[in-house]
Amino acid sequence: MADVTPLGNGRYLVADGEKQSLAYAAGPADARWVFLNGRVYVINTNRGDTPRKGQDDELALASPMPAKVAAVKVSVGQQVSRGDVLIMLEAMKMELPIRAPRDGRVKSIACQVGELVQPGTPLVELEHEPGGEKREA
Amino acid sequence: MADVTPLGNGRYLVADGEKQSLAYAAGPADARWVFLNGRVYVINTNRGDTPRKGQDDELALASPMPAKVAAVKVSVGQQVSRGDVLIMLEAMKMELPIRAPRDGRVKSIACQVGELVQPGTPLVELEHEPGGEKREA
Amino acid sequence: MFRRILIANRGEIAVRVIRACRELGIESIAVYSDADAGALHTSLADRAVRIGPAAAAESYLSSDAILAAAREMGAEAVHPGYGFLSEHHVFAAACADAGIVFIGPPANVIERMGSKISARQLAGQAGVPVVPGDTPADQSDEAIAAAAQRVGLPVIIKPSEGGGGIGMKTVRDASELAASIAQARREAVASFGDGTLYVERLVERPRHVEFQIIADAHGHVVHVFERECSIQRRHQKVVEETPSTAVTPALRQRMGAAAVAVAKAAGYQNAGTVEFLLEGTGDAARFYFLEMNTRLQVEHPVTEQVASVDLVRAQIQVASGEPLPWTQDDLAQRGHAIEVRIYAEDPARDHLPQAGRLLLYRQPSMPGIRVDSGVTEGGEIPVHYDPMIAKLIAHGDTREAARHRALAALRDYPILGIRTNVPFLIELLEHPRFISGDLDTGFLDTEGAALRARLSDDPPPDALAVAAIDSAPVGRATDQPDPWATLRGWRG
Amino acid sequence: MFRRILIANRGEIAVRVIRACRELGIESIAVYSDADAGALHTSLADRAVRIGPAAAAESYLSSDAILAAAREMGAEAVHPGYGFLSEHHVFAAACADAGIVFIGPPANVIERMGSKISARQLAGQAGVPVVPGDTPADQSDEAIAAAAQRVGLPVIIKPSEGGGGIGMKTVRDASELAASIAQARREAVASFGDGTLYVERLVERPRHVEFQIIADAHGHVVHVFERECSIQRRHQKVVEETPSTAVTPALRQRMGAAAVAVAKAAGYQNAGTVEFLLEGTGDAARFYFLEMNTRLQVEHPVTEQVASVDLVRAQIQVASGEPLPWTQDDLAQRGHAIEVRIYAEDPARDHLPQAGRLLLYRQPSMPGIRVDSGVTEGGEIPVHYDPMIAKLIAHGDTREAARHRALAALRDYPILGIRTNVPFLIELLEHPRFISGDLDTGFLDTEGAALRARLSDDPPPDALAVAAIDSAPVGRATDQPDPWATLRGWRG
Repeated sequence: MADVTPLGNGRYLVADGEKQSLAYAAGPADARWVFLNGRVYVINTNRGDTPRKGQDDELALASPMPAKVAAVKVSVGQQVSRGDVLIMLEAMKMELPIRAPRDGRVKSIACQVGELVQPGTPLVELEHEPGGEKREA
Repeated sequence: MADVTPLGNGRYLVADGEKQSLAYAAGPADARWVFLNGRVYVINTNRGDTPRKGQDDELALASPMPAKVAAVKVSVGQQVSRGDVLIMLEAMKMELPIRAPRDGRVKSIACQVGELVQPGTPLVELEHEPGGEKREA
Repeated sequence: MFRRILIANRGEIAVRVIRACRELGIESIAVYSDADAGALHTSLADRAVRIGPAAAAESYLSSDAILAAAREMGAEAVHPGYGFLSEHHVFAAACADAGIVFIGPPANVIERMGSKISARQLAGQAGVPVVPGDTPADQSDEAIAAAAQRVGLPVIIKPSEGGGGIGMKTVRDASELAASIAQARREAVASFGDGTLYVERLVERPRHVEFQIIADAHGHVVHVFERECSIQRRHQKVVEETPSTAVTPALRQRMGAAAVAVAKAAGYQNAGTVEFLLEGTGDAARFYFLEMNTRLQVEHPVTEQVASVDLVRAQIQVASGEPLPWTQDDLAQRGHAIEVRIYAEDPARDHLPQAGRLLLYRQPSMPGIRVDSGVTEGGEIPVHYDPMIAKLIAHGDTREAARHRALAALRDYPILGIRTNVPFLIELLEHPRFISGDLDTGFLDTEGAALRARLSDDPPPDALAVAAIDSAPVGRATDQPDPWATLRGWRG
Repeated sequence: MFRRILIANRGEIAVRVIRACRELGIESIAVYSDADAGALHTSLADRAVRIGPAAAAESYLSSDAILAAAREMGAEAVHPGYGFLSEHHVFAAACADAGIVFIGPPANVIERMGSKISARQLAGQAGVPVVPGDTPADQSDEAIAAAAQRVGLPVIIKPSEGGGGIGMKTVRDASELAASIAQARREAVASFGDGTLYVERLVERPRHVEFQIIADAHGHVVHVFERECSIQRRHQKVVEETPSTAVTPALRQRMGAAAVAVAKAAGYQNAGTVEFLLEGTGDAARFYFLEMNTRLQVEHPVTEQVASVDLVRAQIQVASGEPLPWTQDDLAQRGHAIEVRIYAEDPARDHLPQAGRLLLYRQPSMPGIRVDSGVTEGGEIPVHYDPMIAKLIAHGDTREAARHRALAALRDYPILGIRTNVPFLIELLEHPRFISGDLDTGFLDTEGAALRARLSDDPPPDALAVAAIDSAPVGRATDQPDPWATLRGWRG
C-alpha cells in the first residue's frame, strides 16, 4: 500500500517506493473525490469501492441533473435492449438521452413530457430480467 | 459602513455605495489579516484597532524573528535617542538593527552577543521618559 | 476612451473583459442573474447589477434588462462577449439607438453576416470560394429535402440563424432526410426563434481552419493568422491551436487575404472570425468560406499568445474610435499555442453536462500556461448555462513544447466535486493522430470512443489510499502533521 | 537526453526546473533540508531526498550531501539553479569527477569568471570596456585604502568572490574608508570564506543592464537580448524588465556583441549573464563590463516571455550535448515584460525579512501574467533562506500594457500571515520615474523612502468591516450565506 502524507488544504503526497505524486481529495467519506495524475475518482471509503461505478446502472434511470422531460420513448411493460433511449431530457441547451443500462422490461414510468425533474428523482424503473422468467403478476 | 458579504474560502465582497471590491481575510480576531486593493492590514477586532501598529514601539525592542545577537550597542542606564541602534542582530544573511523607537533610557538588557533569540523575546527594555522626571529608584 | 463599460455576459469571458477594462483604467460593470449572484464575474467587476432570474431568456438574453442596466449605470459601451446577445443585430441596433457603443460590428453587418445565405453570397461576390449549398425560398420539409438531393449527398442541414453547431444535422442517406430536417427545424426554432434551414454539401474529412480578423473605423483591416479548430464534438470545439499543422506560408497568405476580403466586402468593424473548411493540406489545399462569426471567439487566446496581441483591448480601442494598434506587417506568429476547453461534463457518460459545487478547484500556474476561467473553489456550476468552465492555453516555441506543457498543466489541474473532461483531454493530447497533427472535423467521431475507453479504469491503490486518509474519523487527523490545523478556528 | 536530473536547489527555481524536466519527460529528483520537508519543490518532484538539517551549509550548500544524493538516486545530471552551489567551481568539478553532468559551464570557466579580477582581465582582452578598478596584491586595509584613492573616489569596495551585493560598500569620502573596508572584509569572510577585496570606481547614476547569453558545446554562442535591472535595494534586484528603456537597436547590437565576445573568450557553455553598467541612454551611451554570472538568473523569465524561448529547457538540451535550438537570427524581442520579485519582508520596517505561515496565499491568474513561485497556501516560509517567495512576470505588447498588467495582478495577489513587499511594488510601479523609464541603480535609494511613506496609512473602514465579519463569534456566521458551510464537515 502507498504511503500517504496529508500536506494540508486538500493536498496529499503519495509515495510508492521512491516515486511520489501529488494528489488532491475532497468530499465526504461515502463519496470522496480524489485527483491523481490527471484522473479523478469518486470513492466510497465506507464500503471500500466506488459508489458511482456501482450505482451507475440505477442512476442511469434517474435524471443526473435538473432537466426538462422532452420525450418519453417507452411504455410500461415494454421490453427494451441495452442502449435503447427510454427518456429524452433537455438541459443546458442539449438533448440528454436516458438509455437502458442493460436488457430489461419497463416496470414503471414516473415522469411526464414537459415536467421539470430534479437530479436523482427516478424517471423509469426497469426490471433486469431479460428472459422475463420472473415477470410480476 | 461598508456592506461586506462573505463569499467563502477567505473571500469577501465589500460594497460601498455602488462600487465594490474583492477582499481576503484570514487569522484570529486579535490579529486578523485583511487584503484589500493591494494593501494588507492586520487588525485587532477585539480592540477595534490595529495591534501591529499599536504595539510597534514595544515590538521594536524584541527580535522580530529567530536571529543571532551580533552586537549590543548600549548599556543599562544609557540615554538613547530615537533611531539609535541598540542591538544588532543577524538573520537571513543580513544585519538587522534594533533601533530606539523614541528617546528614552535603557532600563535593562536581556540578551548577550552570540545568543540565538526567538521572536517576541524582549532584548532591551526602554523607559519612555526623555526628561527623566519619573526615573525609578 | 470609454470610462465605463458594461459586460453583457458571464463566466470566463466576462472575467476576461473585466480584466482588460481594469488594465485600461476603465470601470467595469458586471450583470448577473440570480444563479450568478456569487459568481466570479459578479464579484470581480467594479460594479454589478442584477438583471433577472436564472433563465437566460430573462437575464443574459434580455436586451431590455441589459440596456436598462447600462443606462442606469451610465455605461458608455457594452461588451457582449460571445454567445448570448453578441450576434443579435437587434440588440446592437438598440444600443446604438440608446447612444451606447456596442463593442462589435455595426448592426447591419451582424445581420447580414448572421444569415449564412447572405454571408455566402457576400463571400462569393468577394471572390472567396464557398461550399456548394442552397437555402430554398420554399422552406417546406419537402423543398429542403429536394435541395439536399440537388446539392448532392452527403449534406449538412443547419439553421440559417445561429451557430455553435446547434441544430446542425449530417445526412448521408436519403432515408434520414425527413427526420433530420424535422429535428433541425425544431432546434432552430427553440434556439433562435427562426426555423429557416440551409443545406450544404458535406466536405469529407475537412479541417476547420478559421482566421482572426480585426478592423477599425478608419478602413484598416488586418488578419491575425489562423486557428485550427478541427477537434470538435457535436460541432462544439474542444481543442484549438495555432499555427495549423495543415497551413503553409503560401496557403496562409491566400486564406488571410480571403478573410480580409470578406471583412472588407462586409464593411466590417471590430474583431471577427472568418471560418473556412480546408480540404487537404499545404500549398495545394482548397478552402471554402464557411461563415463569419461577428464577435470575439472563445478560442481567441491562442491567437493572443502566438501573435503577442491583446484582442479584447484592441476591440475596446477600435470601438472607441482609435485606429488599429498594428498594421499587417507588424504582426507575426511566434511559437505555437494550444487551447483545451475544460467542460463540466462526464466523458464516461456520453459527455453528460455536470452541475454542482466545486469542492476543490486549483488552477495550474506554470511558465507557458494561461488559464481563463470564470469559477473559484467553493463556487457553484449552475445548471442553466454552457458547461464550459475554463480554458487552458499552453504556449511553447514548438507544437511539441506546447503540447507537453498542456499535458503537464492538465495533470496539475485538480477539479473535484463535479466531473470534467480533463482526463479525456489528457488522452486526446496523447493520441498519435493528435501528436502527428493529422486532424479533421471527424476526429472525435472516429477516435472519441477509443479515448473514452481509456478512462474507464477503476481507482488504483494509490487513489484508494488517499481517499482513506481523511475519511477516517476526525480524531485520527491529529496523528498527522496538518499545517491547516491552526487555521480551523477561523475557517469554520 | 538525460533520463533523471537532480535539482540542487529549493523554492521557486527548483519548482521551475522540475516543471521543465516534466515537459521534457525527464524524471526530477528534489533535495530538501529538514525545514523544507513540506515545501512545494519537495512534493512536486518525482522523487525527493533529504540532504540535511535546515542550515544551508549542511544541506543546500553541502557538495558532499548533494553528490551523495545524486549518486544514490542515479541522477545523470545536476541542475544547480541560482545561488547555493550554482557558481561553486569545486562542486562543478566534483560532479564531473563523479561522472554526473553539471548543468552549467565547465568548472574552470566558473572559477575564472567567479573572480572579478580575472573576469575583468578577460573582458579587457576581449576588447570589452571595464570600469576602472584594482585588486591590490597587498590586501592589507591600508593597501585597499590606497587603491581606492588611486582609482579615484567615489569607489565601491567589494569581495572578489561572491555576488548578490553581499559585502559591497560605497565610499564617497576618504574618512569612511577604514570602516567600510573592515565591514566588507568581515562580510566577505563570513559569506564566501575569502576576504579578498576589490576596489572599483563608482559610475554615477548608472543603469544595470545585463545580457542573457547561451552557448552550446559545438561553438555556437547567442545572446537573448538585454534585461534592465536598475531597481535594486542593497544590490538585491527588485524589478527587472526587457527591453530596457535606455537601449536602442544600435546600442543593443554593440552590447550584445560584447556579451558574446566575453562568452567566447571564456570558452563559455550553457546559460550565463554578462552584466554591464550603462552610463547615459541611447546610441551614445557608454557601457562597462561588470561581471559575468555563470548560471541561470533569477530574472530569466522576462527574457523567456519577450523572446518566446525556454531557457531552462535550452540549458538542459545544451548540457546533454545537443546544439542550441536557435541561431542569433531566429531570436527577436516581442512586446515588453516586467518582473517584480515578491519578498517576504515588511517594507514599513526597513524591509525586515519575514518568516511564518501563509494563512492565505492566492496567486493571480490572468492573461499576460506568469507567476513563478515556490510556496502554497498553508505553507511555512522558513527563517533559514532567502526571503524571495515568488516572481510575478507581466507581458504585454507595450511597456505600459505590461505595467498595467503587473499592477492589476499585484492588486489581485492576496498573501496573508506574513508581510510582503506587494504594496511597495504597487507604489513603485506607479511612480512617475518608473512610468517614464527614468531609472538608475540609485532609484530606490532616492525614491524608496517616499514609496514607503505611502504605505503607512491606517486601515480604511472597508478593511475594518471585513475584519469584523468572521472574527465575530462563530454562531453569527450562520446569518451569512456561506458556500463553504456544507464543506465544513470534511475540511475539519
